[in-house]
Amino acid sequence: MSSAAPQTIETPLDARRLRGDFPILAREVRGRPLVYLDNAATTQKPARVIDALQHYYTHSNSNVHRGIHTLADEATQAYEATRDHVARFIGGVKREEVVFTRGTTEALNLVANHWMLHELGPEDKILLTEMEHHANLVPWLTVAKSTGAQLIYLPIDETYRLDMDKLTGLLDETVKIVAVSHMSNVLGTINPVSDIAQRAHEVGAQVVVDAAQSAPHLPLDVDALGADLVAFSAHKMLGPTGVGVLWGREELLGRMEPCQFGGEMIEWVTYEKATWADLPHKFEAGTPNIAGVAAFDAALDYLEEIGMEAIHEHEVEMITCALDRLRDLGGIRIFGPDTFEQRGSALSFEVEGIHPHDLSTFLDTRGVAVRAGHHCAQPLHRKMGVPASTRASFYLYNTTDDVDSLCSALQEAKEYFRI
Amino acid sequence: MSSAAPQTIETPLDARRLRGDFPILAREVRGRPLVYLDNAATTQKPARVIDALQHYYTHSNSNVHRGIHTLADEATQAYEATRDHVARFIGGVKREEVVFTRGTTEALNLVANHWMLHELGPEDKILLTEMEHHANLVPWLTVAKSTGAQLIYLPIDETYRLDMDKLTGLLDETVKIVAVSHMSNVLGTINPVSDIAQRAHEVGAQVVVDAAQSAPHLPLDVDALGADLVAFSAHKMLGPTGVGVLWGREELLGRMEPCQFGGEMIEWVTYEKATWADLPHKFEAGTPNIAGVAAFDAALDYLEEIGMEAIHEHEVEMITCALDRLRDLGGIRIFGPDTFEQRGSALSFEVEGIHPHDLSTFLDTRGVAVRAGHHCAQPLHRKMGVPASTRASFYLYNTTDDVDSLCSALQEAKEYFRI
Amino acid sequence: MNDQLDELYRDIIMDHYRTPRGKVAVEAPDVHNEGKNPSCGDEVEVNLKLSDGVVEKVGVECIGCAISTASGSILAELVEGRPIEDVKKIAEIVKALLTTDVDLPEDRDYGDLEALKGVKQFPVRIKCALLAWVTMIEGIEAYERGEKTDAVTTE
Amino acid sequence: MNDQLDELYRDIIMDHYRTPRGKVAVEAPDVHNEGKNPSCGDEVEVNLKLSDGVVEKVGVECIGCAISTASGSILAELVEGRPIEDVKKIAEIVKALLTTDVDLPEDRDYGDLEALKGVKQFPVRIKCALLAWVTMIEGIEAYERGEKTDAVTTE
Ligand SMILES: Cc1ncc(COP(=O)(O)O)c(C=O)c1O
Ligand SMILES: Cc1ncc(COP(=O)(O)O)c(C=O)c1O
Repeated sequence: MSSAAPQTIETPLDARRLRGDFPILAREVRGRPLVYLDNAATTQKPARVIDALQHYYTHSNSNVHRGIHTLADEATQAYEATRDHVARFIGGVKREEVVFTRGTTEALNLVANHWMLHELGPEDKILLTEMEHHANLVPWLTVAKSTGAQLIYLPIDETYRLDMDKLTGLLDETVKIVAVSHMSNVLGTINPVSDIAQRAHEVGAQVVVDAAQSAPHLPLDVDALGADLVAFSAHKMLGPTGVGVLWGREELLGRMEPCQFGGEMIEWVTYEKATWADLPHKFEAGTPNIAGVAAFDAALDYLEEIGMEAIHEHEVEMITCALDRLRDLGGIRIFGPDTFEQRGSALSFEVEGIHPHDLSTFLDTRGVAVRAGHHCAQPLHRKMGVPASTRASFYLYNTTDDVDSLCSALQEAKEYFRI
Repeated sequence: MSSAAPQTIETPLDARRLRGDFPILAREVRGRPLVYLDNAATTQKPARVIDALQHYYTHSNSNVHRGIHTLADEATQAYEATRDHVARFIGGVKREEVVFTRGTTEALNLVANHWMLHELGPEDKILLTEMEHHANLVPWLTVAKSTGAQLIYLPIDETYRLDMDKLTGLLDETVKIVAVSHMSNVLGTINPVSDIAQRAHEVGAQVVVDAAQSAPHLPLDVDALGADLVAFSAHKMLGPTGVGVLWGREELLGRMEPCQFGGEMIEWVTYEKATWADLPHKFEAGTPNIAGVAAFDAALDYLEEIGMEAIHEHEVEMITCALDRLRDLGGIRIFGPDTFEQRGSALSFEVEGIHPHDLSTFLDTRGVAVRAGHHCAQPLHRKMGVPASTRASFYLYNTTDDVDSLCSALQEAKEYFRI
Repeated sequence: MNDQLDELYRDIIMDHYRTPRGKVAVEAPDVHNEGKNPSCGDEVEVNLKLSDGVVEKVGVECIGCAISTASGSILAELVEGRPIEDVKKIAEIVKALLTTDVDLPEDRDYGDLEALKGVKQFPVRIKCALLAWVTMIEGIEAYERGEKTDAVTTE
Repeated sequence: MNDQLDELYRDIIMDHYRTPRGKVAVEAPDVHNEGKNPSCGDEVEVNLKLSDGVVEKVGVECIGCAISTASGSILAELVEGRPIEDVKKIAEIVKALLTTDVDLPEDRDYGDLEALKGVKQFPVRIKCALLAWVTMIEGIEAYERGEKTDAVTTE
């Protein structure tokens, strides 16, 4: 049951060897070996993470915080150890600033619904970008609707990057919140968040960063980034489903109202009133996803052993190769920067004449798992001029063989649909 | 890795045999075999549930709903199959009425914060009972504060049951919500919810039932109960942490505002506005705890094979035995009904002269895991006249041997502390 | 693997996809409805002109994949000229064909409907094949209740 | 197992628990603070009367377990008559004793503090032993800032 002892892996990472750590990669799909290229949606889990779940349930399962017995203590230690680990992983922040949520979506909603709802008015503006995921868009639409605040958007240019020249015209003292994704889940664009944050702070705005796509793929130092609040999901970085993180500066989290009420998050309750516990517990009402949080620790270990720099370098290699090969194929339109600079490994494209659904179904029969649709970014797709696109997204266990499989399946698809 | 084929188990259930299905029960604590009596906090998991998690991550892990490829389909099927299963388990309701949450706390908060907040005013009343868990109390305190609605409490009598005679005086047309726990996590009392619901409906109130302690221990038919909204947690019924259920009548859920905004829950989004998806998706924004929900299916299977009637009968046997033995010990005050009628297996008590923390630490050195504290029911404890109590709570894998271990450890404690 | 694919993308389907029937404007339609598949972005608009309980004219406008477009096109071909009660029965038959194990009844000719059978091998695509039909049915029901229609979704 | 238990519940601890010192009212205290341990219901009230920077009188009122009560009682005994700066140092030493591997320094007599060492074997009980000390320290800090105190929690 126990996984192999941690190995130190040399940079550049050896994806072929790492694959062995991921049991699911050995499976077949419709009679073909699985080629998993849907990593921006969710990633696969190394045996170590799966074992950690099993270990938790076979050794320490108990409710946290409230118990004096040994199991309760072990469960609490496991849960809180991950909080310490996350605090280190994102650049060495205070453990009290790390709040566990279900995922990025819950974290961003917490920020929007339970903080900005109380601090914004009709004279205020919220600045987003045109490439936001619904999770960093719809909560703000709702906040804008109930507070009367105005939403404004930093546009993207024809290279699928933020048009930074436009920032000056948009940023002034009326902007209270700048909410921006660190890396686009559709375009792969890595945004210059620290620039944006600096300029936002100059006008007194707070900076909320959707790091769902960057935390898994880039070294993340929330302080260096200049962020005030950051959200990401464990399941997109080798961890279990149902676990996410909201990091926020202590002072800001302190001002936010709790979003749920129940056990753990209260200090004192009578039949007439209640007072809230300290950070981070005031945001963690009820029994959390204890096993998931405990196992997330193993995912962070794994990422750290490989090194986030090495992971990013590997992905740059993948994306460079994929961009070249797709260009060679012809008849393919790429949505996103067409070079590897400031670019992650989410790669959306259109094969002229084949609808993304039909393409995705075809690729599936070749064992190749990609995503087809709007990837929870409908407005961006309207801007791109298509209702849907196909997205391949790579991670540390993908190899250039996977790029080959993708490209030859695309070639076959073109022939099959007689394009 | 795979668990044994399901066996049909005769009533009464054979707890000694079932223990073999729960790997953690084989462990030792401080050199003694674990005697796990903290089931009201969370329950242990059968190998089958742990295997289901592992199976999910080694075979079908993918994001749900949005994908066309085989893995995405398998993950979606697994996730949605549990929804169907829950719908059957609680009496055969519509699958659209089953919403997955993180747990009871999130489910009850959803009801209080996202529904009643918009429907209550200063002339309205919310009726709770004096025995509510913080999860079914603090959200209502908050709603009362922001709407001006008044909280009123159905008291408990000296037998630790609801004083039903008082109900008539409290219920009138100004009461809009009756929120009541089906079974108390402190007293073990099973409340006459269907009576209450009938009378609540007569005055036009809606009935919210906290079934966190009943769903694991009693047959549950939400319709027969007369409930309008029901909440419970998977982790208290052999399932994984981080999964809960809100069931609600379609008409009511339809009226509730979504509580989080992001992927999955939207129908259509532009940069200016969004429309919500249909039930149940409008309440399930973002990537859910897919693995947890998928594995919850295995827990429901297990419970159904044993039979909820058989589980309740077994617990009646346990509690009858425990009540007898504790009485014989002497010097013990029991908080809760002292007979097995309309009573579940959560058993709180005080050993005169020993503080619950000290007692719990002592029991832990004997391998006996109980809970000490206020069990997230501070106001109830004030009513009981103690700041804290000790709670033993039984489940299907506990035997009379466990009752023996508890009682002899209590006897030892009395000697150790020279009471 | 191409066997299952070929079942899905039969020549008939690809023909309907490339030259969809019913791509016409219907003036002052009696039944009008729009449907969306939010998770993938498919959209369809169905318009029916009735006369004495019979579908006189059909307009189907699809933005979507081969399957949803072909299914809408087959709908247009099959529905025109039929009594509305009959149209509802056919829609039921399409649902059954796509979501259960039953085959098409042999009572009469169902045009190219048979060609949609291959979708069953690809469960995630069933909603594509259903979109136009569900949209039409909800439009008819709203018409019968005398209501305007909301947008429909298949998910 | 009784070895570890005996280390926790030494006779000294049980004696402090049964007859806690400092259970006195302090009139017009300079330092006043209340602490709670929300997860288990422990409560403590600490009052200090100062005179020329020296603790003249100590009042400690505990509702809690043997460990938190004994710890409060040891505090009362140890703190009375000491300069406030000294009291702060002792509180730091108690924290270190309970949460790290260091022992009591040998520079002087720490009364019954030594008896709290056994708590380390039972990590979940450390917050019980700390409650009175944290409450006192936050009370002193508030006093020094010239503020009224909020309730304190150990968790
Ligand atoms: C009666 C009752 N209600 C609500 C809850 C809260 O459940 P959860 O912590 O799983 O959200 C519990 C368990 O702690 C409970 O016993
Ligand atoms: C950029 C971005 N933001 C937010 C999310 C939402 O994350 P989750 O579904 O884990 O809440 C995602 C993933 O779907 C994403 O890619």
